[in-house]
Amino acid sequence: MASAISNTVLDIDRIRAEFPILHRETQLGAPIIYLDSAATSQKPRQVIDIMSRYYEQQNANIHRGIHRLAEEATQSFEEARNKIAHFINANSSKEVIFTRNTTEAINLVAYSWGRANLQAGDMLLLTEMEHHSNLVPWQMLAAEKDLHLEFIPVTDEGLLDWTAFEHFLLREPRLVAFTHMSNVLGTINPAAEMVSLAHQAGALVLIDGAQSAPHLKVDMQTIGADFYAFSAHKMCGPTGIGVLYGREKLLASMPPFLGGGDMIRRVHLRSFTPNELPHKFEAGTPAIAEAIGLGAAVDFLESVGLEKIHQHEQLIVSYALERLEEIPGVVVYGPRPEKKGGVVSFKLDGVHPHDVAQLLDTVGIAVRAGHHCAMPLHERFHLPATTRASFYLYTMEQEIDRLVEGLYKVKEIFS
Amino acid sequence: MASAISNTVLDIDRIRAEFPILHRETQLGAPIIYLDSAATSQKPRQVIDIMSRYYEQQNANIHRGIHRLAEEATQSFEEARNKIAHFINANSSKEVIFTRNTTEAINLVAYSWGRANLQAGDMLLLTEMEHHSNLVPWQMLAAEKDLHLEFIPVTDEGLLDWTAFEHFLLREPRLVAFTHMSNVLGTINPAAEMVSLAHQAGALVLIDGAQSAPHLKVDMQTIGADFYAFSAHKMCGPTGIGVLYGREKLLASMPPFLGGGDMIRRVHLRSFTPNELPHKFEAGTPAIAEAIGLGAAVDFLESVGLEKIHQHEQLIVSYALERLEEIPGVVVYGPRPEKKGGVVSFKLDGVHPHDVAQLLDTVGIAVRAGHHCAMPLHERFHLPATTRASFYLYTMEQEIDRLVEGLYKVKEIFS
Amino acid sequence: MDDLYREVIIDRYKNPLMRGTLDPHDYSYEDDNPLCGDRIRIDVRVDSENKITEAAYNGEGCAISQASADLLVESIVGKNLDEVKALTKEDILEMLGIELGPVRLKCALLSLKVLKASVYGLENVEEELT
Amino acid sequence: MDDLYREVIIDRYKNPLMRGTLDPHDYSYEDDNPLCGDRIRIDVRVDSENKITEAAYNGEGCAISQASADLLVESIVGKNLDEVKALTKEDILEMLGIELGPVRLKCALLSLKVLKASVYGLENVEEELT
Ligand SMILES: Cc1ncc(COP(=O)(O)O)c(C=O)c1O
Ligand SMILES: Cc1ncc(COP(=O)(O)O)c(C=O)c1O
Repeated sequence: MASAISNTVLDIDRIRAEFPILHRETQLGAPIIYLDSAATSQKPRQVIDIMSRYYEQQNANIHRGIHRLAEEATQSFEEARNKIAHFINANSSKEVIFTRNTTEAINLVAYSWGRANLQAGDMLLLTEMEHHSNLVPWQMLAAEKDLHLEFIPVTDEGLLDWTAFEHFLLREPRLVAFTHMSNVLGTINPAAEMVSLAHQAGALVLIDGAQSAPHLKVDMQTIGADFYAFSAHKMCGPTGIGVLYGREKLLASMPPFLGGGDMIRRVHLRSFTPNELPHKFEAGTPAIAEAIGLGAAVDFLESVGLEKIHQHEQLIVSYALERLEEIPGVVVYGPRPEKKGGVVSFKLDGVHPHDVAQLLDTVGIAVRAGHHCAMPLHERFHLPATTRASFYLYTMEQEIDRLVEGLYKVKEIFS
Repeated sequence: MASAISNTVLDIDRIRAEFPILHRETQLGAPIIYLDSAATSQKPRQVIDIMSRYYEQQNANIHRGIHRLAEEATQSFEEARNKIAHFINANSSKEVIFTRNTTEAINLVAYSWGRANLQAGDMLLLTEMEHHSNLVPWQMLAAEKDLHLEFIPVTDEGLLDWTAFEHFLLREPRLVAFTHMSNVLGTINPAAEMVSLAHQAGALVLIDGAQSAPHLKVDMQTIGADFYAFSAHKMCGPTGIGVLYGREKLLASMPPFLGGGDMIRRVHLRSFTPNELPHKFEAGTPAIAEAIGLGAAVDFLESVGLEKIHQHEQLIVSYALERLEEIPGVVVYGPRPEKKGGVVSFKLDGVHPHDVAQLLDTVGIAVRAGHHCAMPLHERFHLPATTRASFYLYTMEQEIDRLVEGLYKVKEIFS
Repeated sequence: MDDLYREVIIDRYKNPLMRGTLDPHDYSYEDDNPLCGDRIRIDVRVDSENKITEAAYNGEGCAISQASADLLVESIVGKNLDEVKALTKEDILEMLGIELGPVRLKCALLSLKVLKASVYGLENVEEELT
Repeated sequence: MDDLYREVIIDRYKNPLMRGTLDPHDYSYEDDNPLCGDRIRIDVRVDSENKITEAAYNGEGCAISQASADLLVESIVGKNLDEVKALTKEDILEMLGIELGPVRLKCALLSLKVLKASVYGLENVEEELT
């Protein structure tokens, strides 16, 4: 069934067999063509099942329990943390803090590190291609603390303006925060290089890894970031859980963020002593089943291989660019395939992206239309919105073909 | 199989049939006796299944999506919110904010309302029976803002000291924050009366409903609280999701807490406009599957009936008190059954609670031992720790009998 | 594929009947839907009995937002303001002749929201149209 | 039920051999496990070659924390400090003769943590014993 490109790197049928939703017949009598993985990925059977099994066999609250279920649950939960530490090559599982999602992870840094360490006049360096999750927390902090925000511009090609970056570094930002991969342009930023320059300039670095951790091998030792944030739901894992990686010393030096059970060592009526890492930053009952689900997702991704997933997506995105650009009136944003991941945002002349998405939906193709939580980037390109097709390890070239056919039909209807 | 008391109000076998974990054979060849529901409840089949089904058939990111999956997912998610609004009799589903758990809900209020509205010297009134989750956020805020914390004492019987409460109200606290039901003593505080007095004194009221929402019919119109917080995992729902109820006008007047996607209406590089309620307080991709799971939990609880659940637990807790108090050397803490829910904390002379819990575990009985995240309350009673047995709609009197037998054996071993 | 975007929507989008501005006007309001960048302005003239004598819209955005504005504005000429207040979501959907999911509903209803905000204030429309 | 709390644990808990304090002492440290309120203090005397000549513990808490302290303190008399540094979690578990879950492990290891903290500083023990 699957054809040449799709099978070059991965055994695509075998992979797709793991994802129940890809086989669900829609009202149209055929399975959905899901090209919206940058918003959230689909989930393989083993991730779904491990969470059901947890609730059916192990469910208990963790950490403080002595009975068997509590011990099993605690062990499964902490094993999941270890898997994630290993997945990103952290030095220790203490560097892996569970949050709800990327957004909360970034807010944690802004509230805890930011409020304790920044002063009026300090500069934070962001980029024009950030997701709102890596903008708004800093805007809120800047308003509170009277900080300067600066933004590395994005070139017409969809890359960061390197000269401007170096120029801003001369002004000694306290923090450089940028996305590893743009969720609109697909641009993969040279993270390790940027970290190294930023560190030379005396800044800490936070990387928004929401789009990279699912698709690339990310190695904390090679990249060298101080903080790295990502979400389970975009990497074959469940909703409700994300990760903040932070360097141990740095995390240890930071004040707590949320207060409550588990994050304390000792509590009196008027004072408390915080717990050790990672618990210091995990207040209240955590997302236990979800952590275990994320552990299974990481196992799944590693069993396929992140390098292979990336290679597969490179083939798919090259093919997609080639096919889309042959459609008259289509303009694709973002860099050439070598510099990007599996995300293609485009406009179709004379048709609003929402109309494109809706018409594609009527033929069973799921793409996203809008600003993709990156309004400033759309302003930069003078676009109210774009249509975005995004890919993952289960995307096949036939799906791209169907997308292209669909776009021809949309053109016809609006012609 | 089930006997007299257990079947007085509920069809206990039918209820237990819904909970897969209660039928799992342990290494001991018999199902576990789970007396740790105050830590987290077990989950009925329909809650587990609806989440699997979501991932297998509907999974998509919500709110911004035009394609079918995204619309279905959005609808399921918002329907869950409506169910919860109905469950607590809120005026509108805008008053239902999804958080990770009770702890995050309380922190949200401390960070957003607290930081915007409180000033040095302001007084917050808490109680000595609070869970750490309703202490530490206020301690952190008090340290930041230089606030006074005062605490309503707990009587020897385990009730709030009403004279002291009225006395403290004369000092015009800005906020009164208390637990609806103690997770250690089981005490059910007269919430509506306390709210009414606090309001008369000009204070806002936050209620920690972690132990009450699962076990009592809680009605926002009758109780009248300004904020009410609870966790799904204690009420037959999944981990990773909780609820902050807040009065609409109050929530609307509060600044955002976490910044990011979904909580905005508009974002520029240096500024943003917050979204409407409830989205203003839900930054980033929410716990979608978990919200749907909580919706199913609420359906389940309502199908059984909260009044019946409460009646059942009253019978079980009365029976448990009667049986435990007949054991020489056992001292039970907390008020008489009429004033408490299904929680019994006790000490057994000469045996540390951890030893009690561990020995009970060897005969398949799961209880909790420790300070139950209420260290100040344990200090109040001069106890390093207690052993706690806690009940829910699936608890049977035979399980209490087994607990009592177990305690006799523990005594024998330590005699 | 064509069912949804029935002739009328595409047709109104490409060849609107009511596009324009009225200057002077008795009522005017403009709003947008930041999610997709749809923007609609509606100008209205009324006579002494509050009957709408002329109306026009201007803006940009998706076919649904623009077609619904064109249809709505056409439909109100000759009505009085009380009748405008009584217009509902269902009236718009009926004119469009299609069913819509929650996101597109906002596109379809933007023009009604703008119209109501212009004639009786924004505070009164948020509730029902979002 | 009895397997786990083998004779030795209950016995040591009820009839400790090494309970007491040493005054003066060469090393002493006290710590607790806030989770359960276990508290252990260990006093140690050494000779000129850093060999432990006398040791005693004091404290309160669960049977496992107290029995493991009693067993540990007994075992170190006659050892030198380097041997103490080499003691591991496994040594304690072997003395107790039982397997333990993560929560109880903290009870069992509290005495080893206290001992190591007393003889070579707290910073060096956190890592392996928590
Ligand atoms: C009274 C009370 N408040 C707050 C909490 C905290 O709940 P969570 O851990 O779900 O945030 C609990 C349960 O642990 C509780 O019993
Ligand atoms: C680049 C980027 N950053 C942050 C986020 C936010 O992730 P979440 O919504 O899971 O917090 C996303 C996805 O929406 C993203 O693509």
